[in-house]
Amino acid sequence: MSTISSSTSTPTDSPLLSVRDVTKHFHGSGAGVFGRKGSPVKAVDGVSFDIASGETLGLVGESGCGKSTTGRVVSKLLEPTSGSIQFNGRDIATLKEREMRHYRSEIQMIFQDPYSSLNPRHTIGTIVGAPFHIQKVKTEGSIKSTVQGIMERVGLNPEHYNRYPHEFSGGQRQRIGIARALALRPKLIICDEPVSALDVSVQAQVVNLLEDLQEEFGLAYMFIAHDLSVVRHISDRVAVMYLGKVMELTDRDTLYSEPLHPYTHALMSAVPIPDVRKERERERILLTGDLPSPSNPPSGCVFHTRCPKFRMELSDEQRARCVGESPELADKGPGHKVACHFPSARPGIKQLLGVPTVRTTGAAESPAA
Amino acid sequence: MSLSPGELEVVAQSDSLRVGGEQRERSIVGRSLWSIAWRRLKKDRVAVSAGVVIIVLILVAVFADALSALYGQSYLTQHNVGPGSLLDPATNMPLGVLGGISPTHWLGVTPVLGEDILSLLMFGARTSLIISGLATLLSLVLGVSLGLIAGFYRGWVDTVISRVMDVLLSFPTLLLSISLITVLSFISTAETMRFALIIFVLGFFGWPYIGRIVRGQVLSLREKEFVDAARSLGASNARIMVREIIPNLIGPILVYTTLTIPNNMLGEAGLSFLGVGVVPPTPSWGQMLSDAGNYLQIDPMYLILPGLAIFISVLAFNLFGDGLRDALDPKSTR
Amino acid sequence: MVRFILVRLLGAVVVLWVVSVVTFLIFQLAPALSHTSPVYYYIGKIPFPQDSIQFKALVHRFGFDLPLYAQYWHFLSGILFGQTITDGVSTPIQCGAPCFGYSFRQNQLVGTLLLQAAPVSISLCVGAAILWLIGGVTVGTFSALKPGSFVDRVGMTGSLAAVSLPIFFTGPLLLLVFVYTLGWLPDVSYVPITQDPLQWLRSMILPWLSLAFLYAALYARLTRANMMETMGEDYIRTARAKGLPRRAVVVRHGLRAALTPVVTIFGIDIGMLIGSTVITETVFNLRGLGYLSIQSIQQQDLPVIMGVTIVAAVVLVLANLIVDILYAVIDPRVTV
Amino acid sequence: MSTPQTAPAGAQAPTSGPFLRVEDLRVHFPTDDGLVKSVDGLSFELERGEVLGIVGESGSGKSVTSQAIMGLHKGSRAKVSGEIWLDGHELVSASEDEMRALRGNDMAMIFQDPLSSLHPFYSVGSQISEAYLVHNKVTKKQARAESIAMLEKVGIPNASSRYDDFPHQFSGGMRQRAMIAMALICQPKLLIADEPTTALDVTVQAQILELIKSLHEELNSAVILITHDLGVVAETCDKVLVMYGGQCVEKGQVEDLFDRPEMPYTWGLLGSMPRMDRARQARLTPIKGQPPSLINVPSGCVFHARCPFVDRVDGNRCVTEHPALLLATGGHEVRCHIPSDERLAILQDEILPTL
Amino acid sequence: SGTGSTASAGSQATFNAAVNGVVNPSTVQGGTLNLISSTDCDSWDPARTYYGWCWNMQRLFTRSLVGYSTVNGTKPVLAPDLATGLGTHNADYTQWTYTLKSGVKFSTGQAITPQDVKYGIERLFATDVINGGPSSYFIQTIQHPADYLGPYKSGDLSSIQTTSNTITFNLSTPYSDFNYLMAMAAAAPVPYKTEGGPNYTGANYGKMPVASGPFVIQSYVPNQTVTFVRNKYWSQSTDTIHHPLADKVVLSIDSNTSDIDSKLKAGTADARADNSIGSTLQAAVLTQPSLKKNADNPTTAFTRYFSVMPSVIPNVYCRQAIFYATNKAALVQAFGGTTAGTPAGSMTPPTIAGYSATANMYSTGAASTGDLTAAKQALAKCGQPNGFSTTLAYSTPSSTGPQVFAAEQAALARVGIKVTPVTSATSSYYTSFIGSPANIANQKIGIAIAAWGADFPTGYGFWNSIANGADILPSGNTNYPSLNDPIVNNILNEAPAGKATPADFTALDSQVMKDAVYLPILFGKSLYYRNPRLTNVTSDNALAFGIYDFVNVGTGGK
Ligand SMILES: Nc1ncnc2c1ncn2[C@@H]1O[C@H](COP(=O)(O)OP(=O)(O)OP(=O)(O)O)[C@@H](O)[C@H]1O
Ligand SMILES: Nc1ncnc2c1ncn2[C@@H]1O[C@H](COP(=O)(O)OP(=O)(O)OP(=O)(O)O)[C@@H](O)[C@H]1O
Ligand SMILES: [Mg+2]
Ligand SMILES: [Mg+2]
Repeated sequence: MSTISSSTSTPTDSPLLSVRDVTKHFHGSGAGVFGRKGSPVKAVDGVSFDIASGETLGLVGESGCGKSTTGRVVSKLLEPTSGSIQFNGRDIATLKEREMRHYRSEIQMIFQDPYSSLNPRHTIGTIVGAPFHIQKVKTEGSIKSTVQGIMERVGLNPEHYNRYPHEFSGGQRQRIGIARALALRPKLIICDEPVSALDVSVQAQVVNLLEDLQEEFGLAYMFIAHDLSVVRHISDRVAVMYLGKVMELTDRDTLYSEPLHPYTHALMSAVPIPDVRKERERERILLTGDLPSPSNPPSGCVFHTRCPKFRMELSDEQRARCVGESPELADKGPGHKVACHFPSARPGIKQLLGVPTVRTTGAAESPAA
Repeated sequence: MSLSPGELEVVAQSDSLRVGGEQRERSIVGRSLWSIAWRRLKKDRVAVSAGVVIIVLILVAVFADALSALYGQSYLTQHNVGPGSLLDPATNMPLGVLGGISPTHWLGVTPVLGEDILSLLMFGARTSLIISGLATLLSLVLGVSLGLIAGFYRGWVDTVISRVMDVLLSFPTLLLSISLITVLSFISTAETMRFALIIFVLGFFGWPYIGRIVRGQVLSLREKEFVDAARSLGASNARIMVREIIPNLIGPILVYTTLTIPNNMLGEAGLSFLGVGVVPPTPSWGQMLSDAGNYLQIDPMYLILPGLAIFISVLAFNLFGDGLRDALDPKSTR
Repeated sequence: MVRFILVRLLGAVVVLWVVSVVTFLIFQLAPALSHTSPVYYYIGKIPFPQDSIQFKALVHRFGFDLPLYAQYWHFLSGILFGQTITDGVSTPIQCGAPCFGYSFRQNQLVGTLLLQAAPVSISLCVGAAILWLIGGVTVGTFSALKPGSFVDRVGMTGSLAAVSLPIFFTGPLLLLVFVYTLGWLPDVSYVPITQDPLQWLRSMILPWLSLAFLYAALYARLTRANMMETMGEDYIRTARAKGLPRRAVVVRHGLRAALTPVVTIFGIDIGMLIGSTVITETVFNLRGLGYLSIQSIQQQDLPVIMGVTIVAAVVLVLANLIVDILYAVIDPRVTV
Repeated sequence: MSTPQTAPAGAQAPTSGPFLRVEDLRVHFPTDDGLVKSVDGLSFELERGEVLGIVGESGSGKSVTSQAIMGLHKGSRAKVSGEIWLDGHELVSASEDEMRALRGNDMAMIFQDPLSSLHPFYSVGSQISEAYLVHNKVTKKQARAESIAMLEKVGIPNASSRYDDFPHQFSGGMRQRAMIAMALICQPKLLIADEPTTALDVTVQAQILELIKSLHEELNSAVILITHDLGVVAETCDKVLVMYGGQCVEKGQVEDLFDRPEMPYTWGLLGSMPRMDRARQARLTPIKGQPPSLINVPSGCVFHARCPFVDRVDGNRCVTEHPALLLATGGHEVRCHIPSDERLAILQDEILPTL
Repeated sequence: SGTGSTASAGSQATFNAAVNGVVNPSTVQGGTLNLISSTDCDSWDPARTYYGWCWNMQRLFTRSLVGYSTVNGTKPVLAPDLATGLGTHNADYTQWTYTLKSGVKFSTGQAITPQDVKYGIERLFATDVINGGPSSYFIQTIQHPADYLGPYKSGDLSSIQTTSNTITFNLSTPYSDFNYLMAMAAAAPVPYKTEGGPNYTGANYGKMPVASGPFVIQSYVPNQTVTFVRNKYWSQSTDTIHHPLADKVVLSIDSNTSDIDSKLKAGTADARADNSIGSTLQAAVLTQPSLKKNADNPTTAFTRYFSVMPSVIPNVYCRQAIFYATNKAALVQAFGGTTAGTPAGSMTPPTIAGYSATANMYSTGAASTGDLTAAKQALAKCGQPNGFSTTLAYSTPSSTGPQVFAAEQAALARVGIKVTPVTSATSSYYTSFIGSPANIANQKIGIAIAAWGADFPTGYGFWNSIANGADILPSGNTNYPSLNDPIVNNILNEAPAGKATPADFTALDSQVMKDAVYLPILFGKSLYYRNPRLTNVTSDNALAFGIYDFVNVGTGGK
């Protein structure tokens, strides 16, 4: 029934999106004429990654590490302070106005908050139809029928065309947001924590929908989340961010079976697992202290102040390196990039993750951890 | 007497139905926020009565000529000399009880001139509404547009506009208003000019209040993700302001309007009371009160009637605005 | 903090400067628009043709033969450094900074007129402010604690009614009832507190009441709204969960937070009020700053108008400044 | 009022009956649109030293329950009925004054959003001291010392210098630690934590959960931990109570419930979560439909509209008949019409393989 | 001798008893007279005072060469005061000589010399310092160098010659009414050069003027109180005009008229010094005989009129139409009713030569409500049979202005003349609003409310300022309609030379009326209230609209 034909994106050798060394610094709003200019907030500090057509890149990290900012820079909501972004082989900084408009329609966003991302004063029809109006795109048939087609595709009742967002549940609203992002049939959708605000049961509906749409339209996703489980579920490759930098970037299976960065270890070990026995037996790496301020990041490796390895395992010379020298995001295995001077696998983690399915059908059958 | 910005903040959150509350709201499917507000408003008997009073007031103001013709008295007719005089020839005060209330002059007549008070009050309503309405409109236009621009563009534009608002807010406005009106009446003292001046003064010194509210609202609205959504679709700033932000300001603007009109009514009456407002023959309630002060002890009805007219109209607007705010406020409990 | 105060002070100076320029210009407009010399605004009727030596002598005496900026500077420098007022005959009057000049209509230093008027306005405003703060906050708090209750309904309907009652209606009404009909109070004429405190009280009670009535209503509503919002805050729940007595929850946690904006608005209101009690002072025939201002505006007594306007602006700007500093002191989240 | 703390960990309270017993608790809110039955007939028991996890989706009545225990609905329009026995005191009928004496002292609470739950105008330390001062006759100085000790215990570095900091000067994790310090300063016998970690990052969440666990062991208090994360329950709790639509649909010991969940809703919850510790599922299995209205509570089983197994019950009973909370295998209780053995069969054959 | 008043007959307190007679004649000395007024005087410097009631107050403490021995009734009588007789003049009235009494002293104890009198008048020329007051009469009359700016800047004025006891004025123009100028307070002596001491000279003299009359200002708080006590250097033996009885006179200023009313009623104030009583007391007085007997309603030598501007309404018939259509009865009401005045048929008030009770060129009907037929005829002649539109100016704030406007608007509407209001602040109304012919033309002011009272009660005194085409000023003009009629000018130019007869003023009056620029409304009346305890009360019609002549009022010793 869908009026949307399948995607026409042409696979090329070059990745769909290529982000190189992008930084984004925010300068405090200052206190007027006499305001002291504080040091800038380095929200994103030299981030590079690629996204291929039809691929999902997961972006995880703690709150404030710059995930959203990265997404916004890519979607052109923010201008990068430096670095280059190439889309389909073209540097988007050089795009002309018309090309820019086209770019806008090729990259879309889905937002975290299903409440604030929909204008409460607009009907669903207006919201989902807005892309056509803004981009002045002609549709086969009326905009209304096209919009209703999209609504149906994302599992909304097309009869709800004239309803207002507040009449919908969080999950439904997120579908509306997805429908809007889908309208112009983009090649890449940046999902900024699209399921974080939803209950688990609803979260699963939305995750499934996103997967279905990817398959149907050959979409690429940049999937921002802080829930490692969800990221694992949906992503092909995953980037772990900390304080504006990518710490580790590799394909999903490698990351979740053999993470190399101590920060990734800490993150993974902190995720509670709905399995009583595993929970009680697993090793937990607790980070100490707070996240440093991104306006005044630590020298050298930005993680060293909280790094358990730095604290407990490294020698003084090694530590000096962590403090003095910022590690490159370099290949430490095939397609496994890590920004750490002393990366290593960690048995406890490995044993927790990536091991084949364990059936917990009964206590007795559960293998000893 | 200005509206405190805090009073309006409540309205601002009208859309942020919280996650928990949403579960409950969902059972009421099929109503827009406006229809919910409307339904609540309809249930609010006080607000409805106030609304009725306002409508009556507006009708009276609009049809003052017809009504006073129907009633058979014109405020332009004086009953102060000759056989038809309704005044005590010695004291110039209305004959009869309660300021000369009679079947032909339902609310009596004024001292000295013997003009019909009811008809004066009806035309006074027109004066009051025209001035307060247009002054409010002026504040709205200035306040909304400048507040919107300041909040939306931020940066130096915001700094400039905010400073201007600060400066205006630390002006001794009443003094300057009086001075301005006094001085500018040299240009022309035509009635329309007077009206324009009063409207200008009330409206111009009033816009920073709405400007601040709107700016605050816009500052938070522009951070809402739906604005990002529009922007990521390539919407222009103008489109974002007009299509995305303004519709969300309607609630506070509406409430502000209903609460500013009575303020401006009081403002007009106050200026007229001080003798720098509307001048005769244009009737004004404030002017009547000022005149009545001279006969306070002899003819208190002359004070009480226009006083009540102001009181009832202002109260009606205040009650209605209050009801409207409650109706638009999802957190209000009634 | 010091930096903040300095920056704000600088801002205040700018505001005051703008006010002085605007006022000055407004009254340059008057003669310009009426095609007359500003001299008329200093002394009134002049029965001499404008080309007579009598007229020119006058123009010269008041400096109206100087360019506009020089006249403004004369005015400004008077405020900044003081000036000497002389008719060239009698002992010159030394008018120290801030000197607002001399009223030739009233034959007095503007400063003297202001000083005479200020106590009246201050008596009026401070007295009324105390009444309305106590009344408004009490009513508002009780209303907020039991929303929808009888107290709340009466309080809120009453206050809405009160804000709808202009002083130029309530004032005469109070006079009519308490002075002319019941005779409980003397007909108002201000008596300085230093002269006879009781009489001062009796003379001020009606103005206080009518002013306080209006503002108390606003404050009751403001307090109620803030209090309701505060009482719904999570930290109030925390306070209750700690087992704090209700009084402590309401006063220490609720009111403390709810009153912060009230206090700041209070400061600004008083600041605003002192220069704008025109109507109250007119109704009750108090010769305060408001009365002085309307009187001088009607007489177009330029020096006095400038003086009153600037004093009103100074008070307002200072009030704003104090409020901002106070805010930073009260609310630790505000850093200055 | 408070009984001296003599009972060893895990022992029965000296009084007859459990330490906390909630019996048929109902909390109803009259509103414009009708009566919101936020909690409807909830019962459970808890001993000292135990941690009870309450899970359920948003709006299922978790917070309302915890507030009912704290007596925080007193003075509002909420209609609370049923019984809550805490250490021999009945709380539903207790007066606000009686409750006040218990709050903070015998039972304490930690809230989800620590920033908004702390008063912005008072220093963190003074807010903790305040909690101590209401229940203990000590000088301010002693209270301060006590508070600093408590702050240190919850892992605030430089506690004595941070005592005078204001909440906004603390990071999220530190605020939550401060909240915990405030809750625990009077050594309450019951601690209720309402989503204490939802607003926090995983790494911080891990720290906080660790802290709650260790302190609860130290104080031997009973803990109610409200969360919607089953992982947190598995990690922290001894008992679980699954809430749905204001009712308890399943409760029991944590191992038992995770090993053999029997209620279709619980299945749904587990099935819809992607899990990091298992092989990646191709697809998640969401619970279809929407949470129920608490005003027009569905007839019969509250979950029937979303339950994929309604057809396993004869005669439409799921829609017409409200199931009772019955004892199931392994000692936990389940509210479901599907016969117990059939439930186990479904679990084995259809549910576990998909998890 | 210190006895007898100059009044013809003493009488008991009845309504209007003080208008033509003396109420409660008495010679009992002592007591304090409590006066009250709503405003302070424009200045207490005799040279600068111009309010009528303040001239009346000046009578308390200043004397000039000439004064009024009778002030009540319609015929005030001039009499020598400091001088031994009225001035002697040459044939063409250009030189006037006065001889000073001996033994007259200032309140400082210094003797008053012709030098002091001369100095007082020289000060009037220092218009930049001594502004306000009636100085223009003196400047226009007394010979002086073109650049003479008073004693401070230009020193001695040689046209005034003094000897040890005489003073001679050389005028630049004949001036038969010179005695009246000398009877103004502005002509009072001021101590030569020293004035009131170093702090009270020049512009500041008014803060503590030196007294030559029976009282002296003891203390003065501007806008609050003025306290007068007896001048111990004044002696009754040198004075036939003032017969003071009270020891002390206190004038309190209270801007609240209802407060004034209640104080008068309660007797805490003896009389209002500046104006009619307020409407509250007025209503009580007029309805309660017990109060009414203590009230007076004298005519004030004040004509209220509309200035109908030929510059805006050039056609005389159109102006006449306004004259005919005006409803004077209603206007009288608007001004406050029958106690506020009687309809005026012509401009000249009863106290001035040329007055005729029957003069009424434009018939206004028996009830003074207007002659609409005549008005329509005039309109037809004017070529506007259906009326026209014009404006009416009045000042704000004013309690009567709006009402007068309303009344006139209603009256003119009867013949189709539409009137809209133009207003201005009181302070600029007479100086730059209707006092500026340019502004009148600019703002198209067709009609303006105004009032006029003579500064001294002669035909010339009444007319010259408002009708002489030679004295039209661009600002501060008092000839509002800019009347410039050769016939009128001629009579006014002849008059100072003593050539004008009462008949000439009758002719003048009718000529002005013919020009249809001055539309008389009413001859003003005021309503005053006296405390029954007051003795020797009589109206001062010479200087102050019938306000009581306070200098001679006694309080029965209390
Ligand atoms: N407009 C802005 N101005 C100043 N600083 C900003 C701005 N936007 C973001 N930041 C700062 O940049 C850093 C990264 O922010 P970002 O929103 O990208 O984090 P995030 O990883 O998405 O966090 P979260 O998980 O909380 O959404 C934060 O420290 C944030 O405070
Ligand atoms: N004061 C109230 N008035 C009316 N309804 C209320 C009130 N408080 C809570 N509710 C309703 O009661 C239901 C249960 O709310 P509760 O806060 O206990 O949910 P919760 O399980 O804690 O959800 P969450 O996970 O979102 O915190 C919700 O539907 C909520 O809307
Ligand atoms: Mg983010
Ligand atoms: Mg909750």
